[in-house]
Amino acid sequence: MAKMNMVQAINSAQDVMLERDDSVVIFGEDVGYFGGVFNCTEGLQKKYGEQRVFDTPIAEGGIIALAIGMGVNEMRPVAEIQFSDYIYPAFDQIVSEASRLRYRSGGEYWAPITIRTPCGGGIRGGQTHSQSPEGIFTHVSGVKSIMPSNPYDAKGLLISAIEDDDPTLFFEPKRLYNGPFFGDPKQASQGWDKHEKGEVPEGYYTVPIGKANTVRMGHDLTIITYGTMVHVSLAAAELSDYDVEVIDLRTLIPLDIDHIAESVCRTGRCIVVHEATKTGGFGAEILSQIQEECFWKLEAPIGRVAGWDIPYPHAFEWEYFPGQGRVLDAIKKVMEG
Amino acid sequence: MAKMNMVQAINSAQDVMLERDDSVVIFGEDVGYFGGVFNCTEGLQKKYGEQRVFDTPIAEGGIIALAIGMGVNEMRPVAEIQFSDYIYPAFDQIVSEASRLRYRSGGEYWAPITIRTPCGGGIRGGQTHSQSPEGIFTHVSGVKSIMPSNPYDAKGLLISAIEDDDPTLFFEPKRLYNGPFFGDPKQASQGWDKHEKGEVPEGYYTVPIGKANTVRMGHDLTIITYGTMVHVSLAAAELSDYDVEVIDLRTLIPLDIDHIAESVCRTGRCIVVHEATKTGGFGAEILSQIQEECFWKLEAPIGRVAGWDIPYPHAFEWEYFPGQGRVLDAIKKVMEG
Amino acid sequence: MVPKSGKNLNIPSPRHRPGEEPEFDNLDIPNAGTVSRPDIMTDPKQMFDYANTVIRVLDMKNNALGEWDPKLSPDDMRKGLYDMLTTRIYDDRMQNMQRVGKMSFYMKSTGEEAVSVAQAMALDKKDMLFPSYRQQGLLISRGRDLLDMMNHCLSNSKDNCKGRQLPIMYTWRDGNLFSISGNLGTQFCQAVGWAVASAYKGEDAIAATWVGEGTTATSDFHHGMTFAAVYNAPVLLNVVNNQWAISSFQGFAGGEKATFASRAMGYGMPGLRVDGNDFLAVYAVTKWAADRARNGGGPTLIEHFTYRASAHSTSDDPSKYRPEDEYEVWPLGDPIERLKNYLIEIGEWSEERHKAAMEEINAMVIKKYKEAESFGTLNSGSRPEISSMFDDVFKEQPDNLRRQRQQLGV
Amino acid sequence: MVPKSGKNLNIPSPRHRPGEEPEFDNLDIPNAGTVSRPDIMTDPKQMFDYANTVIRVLDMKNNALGEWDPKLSPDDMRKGLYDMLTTRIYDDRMQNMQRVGKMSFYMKSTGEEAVSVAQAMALDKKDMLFPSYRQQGLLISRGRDLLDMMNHCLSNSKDNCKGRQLPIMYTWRDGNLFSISGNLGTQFCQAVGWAVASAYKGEDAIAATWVGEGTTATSDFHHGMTFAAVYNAPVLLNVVNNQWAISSFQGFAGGEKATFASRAMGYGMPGLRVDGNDFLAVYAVTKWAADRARNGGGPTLIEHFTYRASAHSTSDDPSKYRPEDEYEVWPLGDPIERLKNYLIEIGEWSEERHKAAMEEINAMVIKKYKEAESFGTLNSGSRPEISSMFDDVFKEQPDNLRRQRQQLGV
Ligand SMILES: Cc1ncc(C[n+]2csc(CCOP(=O)(O)OP(=O)(O)O)c2C)c(N)n1
Ligand SMILES: Cc1ncc(C[n+]2csc(CCOP(=O)(O)OP(=O)(O)O)c2C)c(N)n1
Ligand SMILES: [Mg+2]
Ligand SMILES: [Mg+2]
Repeated sequence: MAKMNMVQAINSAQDVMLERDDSVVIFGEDVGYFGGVFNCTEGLQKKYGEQRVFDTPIAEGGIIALAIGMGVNEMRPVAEIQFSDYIYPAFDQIVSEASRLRYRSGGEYWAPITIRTPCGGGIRGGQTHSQSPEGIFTHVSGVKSIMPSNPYDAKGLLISAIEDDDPTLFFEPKRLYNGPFFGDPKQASQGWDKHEKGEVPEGYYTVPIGKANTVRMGHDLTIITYGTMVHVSLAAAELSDYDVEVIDLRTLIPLDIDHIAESVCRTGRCIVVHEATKTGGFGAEILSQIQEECFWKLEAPIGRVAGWDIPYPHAFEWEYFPGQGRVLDAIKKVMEG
Repeated sequence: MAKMNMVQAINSAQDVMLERDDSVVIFGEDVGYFGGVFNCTEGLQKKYGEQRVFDTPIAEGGIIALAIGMGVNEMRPVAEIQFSDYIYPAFDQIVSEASRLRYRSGGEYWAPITIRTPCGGGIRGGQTHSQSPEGIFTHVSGVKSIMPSNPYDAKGLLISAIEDDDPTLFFEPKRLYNGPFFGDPKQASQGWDKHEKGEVPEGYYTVPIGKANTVRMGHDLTIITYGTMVHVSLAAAELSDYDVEVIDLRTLIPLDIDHIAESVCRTGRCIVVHEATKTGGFGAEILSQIQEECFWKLEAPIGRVAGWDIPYPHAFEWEYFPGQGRVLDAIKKVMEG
Repeated sequence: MVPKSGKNLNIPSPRHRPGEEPEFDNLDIPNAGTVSRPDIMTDPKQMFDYANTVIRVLDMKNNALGEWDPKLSPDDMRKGLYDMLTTRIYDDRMQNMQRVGKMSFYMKSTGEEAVSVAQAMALDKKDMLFPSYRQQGLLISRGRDLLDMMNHCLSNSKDNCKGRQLPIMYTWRDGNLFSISGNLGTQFCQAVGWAVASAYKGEDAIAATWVGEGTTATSDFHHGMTFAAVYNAPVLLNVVNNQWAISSFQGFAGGEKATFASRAMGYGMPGLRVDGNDFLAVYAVTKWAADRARNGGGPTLIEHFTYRASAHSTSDDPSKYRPEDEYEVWPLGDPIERLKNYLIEIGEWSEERHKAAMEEINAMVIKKYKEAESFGTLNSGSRPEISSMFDDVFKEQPDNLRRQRQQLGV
Repeated sequence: MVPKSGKNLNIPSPRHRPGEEPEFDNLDIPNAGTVSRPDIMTDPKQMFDYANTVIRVLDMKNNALGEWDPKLSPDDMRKGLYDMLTTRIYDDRMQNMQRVGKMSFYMKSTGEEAVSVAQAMALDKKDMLFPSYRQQGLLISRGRDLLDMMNHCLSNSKDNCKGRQLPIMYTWRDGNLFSISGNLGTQFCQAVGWAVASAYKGEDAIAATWVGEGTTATSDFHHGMTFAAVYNAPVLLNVVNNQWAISSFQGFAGGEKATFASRAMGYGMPGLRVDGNDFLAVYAVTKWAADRARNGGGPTLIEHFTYRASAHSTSDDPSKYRPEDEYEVWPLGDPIERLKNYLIEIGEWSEERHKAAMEEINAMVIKKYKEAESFGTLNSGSRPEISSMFDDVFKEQPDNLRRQRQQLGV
């Protein structure tokens, strides 16, 4: 066991897989010599050589196409998209190609690729370094979407993703890289070293894809969330007068609806929380499935707390960000009507 | 008034706008001399000249970028994406650029562009000529999404879209081009000439963006739908033992939630129907908003009828397509539990 | 404010439109045998001219001329001729079957058979192919059973794509042929990825990929070129310039401004422009580029200068946008005729053998087709299992798909 | 199966890494004044050489030489010098203010000032500019009040972008400068669209756009090139080759295989490669291309061969990937020094005047900055109205945004 922050955990997962499997290669913009703009690949080129960890041209569509082609040639590429705001040029390759390849070829070809990409706001990145685009991909059949909330899960899930024979999107909430974030930028930031999920095995282990995790038990209400908002929701739960359960989805697709439904049917009340814009976000899908599964048990409308339906505005980052206050308001509303 | 099918109505809208406004130009793959693979621009190049209606290179991203640049230079471009399955290469230009331009520039620039694109299945097009990708765009702030279900609305909405100073996505359910489709491919197809919405004024008129339309009144249950599924839902409503109300959204973003909520709060039961894949589809958003607005009036879980979460399979088109039977099953389930 | 029509806006237009007399008189085409053949490791900077000419071996008088003559054995040439003929006859049959409603769609490669057949022959079987939808000759030359191809096109119970793809979007793993995409161009940079992996593994296999000239405008084309150049990938990047992209002539991809082969220059790779209707020339440039790639010389861009003799697809009516007889005046003739006449000229073939071969192929195609139909067509007979439509979205079926399958009752 | 490291895979690597002695000895740079100046309407096919050389006017001994000398008046050159100086001093000040926490982010253009300032001068005010984030000299040369630029960077109550954009992502409608995007390259083909509209309207204005050499790999670059070629758009397509894209040297964009200017050849447009640190040469090639475009000659690609002297941005530490002193041995020197020395050489400037100008600019920048701060910084003082964050998503605020605004209580 070692203390790791999320950057180190992600780095370690790649290190472990580069070591174990020669078919694993890592590439993306600035991931090679430099080690990535967030240091997630720091030292890996030096350790494994230029041919296994290398830079690419600035063409996200090309990066994913390269990964698909390599995957078809029996390799396991891990591609970094520098910011998830820049994943859109790769949209066609992800949606029409990686996600459809196994299906359209009758199972003869597939794309065992992992796409790592930092997402989310709270770092003063403005509208093009803060987006949470997962809700665009969760509508696409054939690609798995993962978003860890802590170093332990990040490493275990990333190893699972690399080993997975289907394409996986691995969203890294960049605000969590150095420590948990409770939604209040004025609060002194805290590192992962004091957090139990900052204890990370140095070697190989996995966290299974498709399994949600209850991170706080409660009787009154269930919060379903993922990524940065796990910590914000936990903080709000602490402050709340109610006994709140919090579920960290970890994987969005495939969704662990049984786990969710068990909780919501038990508490009878629910809030879905994410940082992405509200309309058409993945929260709507979670809400819909809960409504389908737990309708007769629901004692109040399911609440949604999300980013506003606007681009992430630079000067109003904290007005955009759905912080503890907004989660608390929602708890109150769902509990008290 | 004239009899028009949907192709003719769409053609007529463009004709009217080319005539009225010299800043309107039309371009896309094969839209010029040829008149478009679905004939939606037939005759327009001949009438208005090569400079106003012209072909483009096969680069959907370039087409939208071209439109944005022209829009910034005081024109009103109407760009065709030949099939909405091929809109993905333009994703970045639509999402990061057209949709964000007004916002990021503090209102100094905007993209008054219209993107026309045929969508939907039922024409044996296989997985790359059948998709309904609207649910990917309805999560994006800053772009309006429209999907008409008949010639009258198509023309009036398209004129509104062209005149709109915001970017609009105009989805054309290609299965409806020549006539309403009730979901049964074995049934003899019927033209628009016998349909009241096939009566279309020859000149200028508009149908407002953002307004839903109740196409069938009922007391027991409300179906919320759009595009091809309007007709399938109407047919199912006829067959059903219940008194079903059907709402044709016409515009997805901005969503006419007041209109929807009024109906569902009245009937107490609801089904959302679309052809796109279910998970993360726009139906989830509609369902979520209804749940938020009408929770205390709901007498049963809101049902969702949608395409399965798979690519549109060529040989199983009709097993994929959510036909009358699936709508009827859902009605039954929502009415009888 | 804006004038009724664009004042200074340049919109390309083709040489002729329906009703006009087609002619290609001033096309700049050198005589066969006049272009030199550089060493395979030549510096691309020295190769600009090869992108701006047309490399030809067979002249119109049935001679094979010049340095590019690959000196194929008569047996090899007869195999090429036979496979091109098979491709054409197969195409015709399948198109007819589409017309009578047995298939939803079809696309012929008529006039372009030399591109796929000669290239397949010039490559090794271990080389990986990433085609567009108009290189069925690749499968035929590599020996794919026509029955399998037909089963796919019919989406029947034996379709290896399990009924999921439009006809002609073949997949053939055992033949090292990638799954054909409906989205234009996407395979171009994927092929580069495959080639990069081959180099990484230190293997000898190379990749080859094809797009139409219209598809050069896609982002994938540029990505393929850029990534291939940067990583010096062992890959053949083919542009089949058949003059048309549905109704748009090649000027809408920039073909009036520069040749497609000359795109290579800006990426620092060789660009070769070849007479796409000349089996021997296509074979020779492909061999050159493959040898170069295998030798560590990296990628080559090849423009095949040819003509799409048929409609774009069964959904298309070309007489709406070009003179119906344009193909007949195409100055580079027909690839099958040219190879046939050459073989006859050198005494290795005859009209009789040709006729016999055609009959044999015809009979074989008809027989195969009957057999294929016995496994079902799109509208009748057996299909893949309905429940299989929920398979292969992921390697393992997730719960939501299992539930949806149950909901459908299959 | 797979070896521990890639066997035949070629990964580009830069000339030097931290700890190594930087040198650019064998860079192929011709002497100033040696490249001829073709007629503005020259056929691009004849212009290959211009893409593979470096067009230079100012030599390193302060002479202006050759056909490309634009023969600018001393007043114009002094304006150029003054604007370049202003750009540099402004950049330094803003970076410092970022360091002390007044701004979230900043990007300098140090070493590249000639590109933006000379180009702005060579274009007309009516010409529309679609820059990347590293051409602040365009605004300065066109007379944007530094106060407005600072207000934007501070996201304060006077920011014309209403606090929505990162610093340096300027918008300036009155100055015909487009809204700068954070997504690399997107402006390239948009500029072509603007130019196409200008041609359509029969207007005389042209468009100009800029990307870094790293950004040439994006699809937008290819789309811009293709669409500009096809419609013969009156547009200047600029590639600022400053050798680095964050930590990736230009080889990762293909720069080791061919010059970026030579990409033009494949699209049939002129490609000019110019010494980007030579104010006079940049001015001259820009004028050439602008005259050509206005004359109906269509697009030109210009590669500015320069060097990014500073860090990529305030988020970057270049000493992690290149020798810290690499800039000092850059063989093309510093654009400000070179123009300054030339003006002194011809007796139109002096060290004293230079010093005085710097002091004047410094004082002005400090004064403006104080004024800007009085309207707020990111962390203190006034901001735009909070409620304005819900504006401009659409022209009219839809109901969902009105409700969300109410929910936030603003
Ligand atoms: C991304 C994308 N855009 C548009 C289409 C529709 N489309 C299918 S084929 C075609 C023309 C392609 O022309 P070309 O590349 O020259 O190939 P050819 O058909 O001549 O072999 C078009 C526009 C598509 N399949 N994919
Ligand atoms: C589409 C996209 N991908 C990645 C990035 C992240 N990024 C910002 S600047 C940069 C390097 C750009 O280099 P270059 O084009 O050479 O311009 P320079 O910074 O040298 O002026 C990268 C990769 C981005 N902004 N947009
Ligand atoms: Mg073609
Ligand atoms: Mg650069």
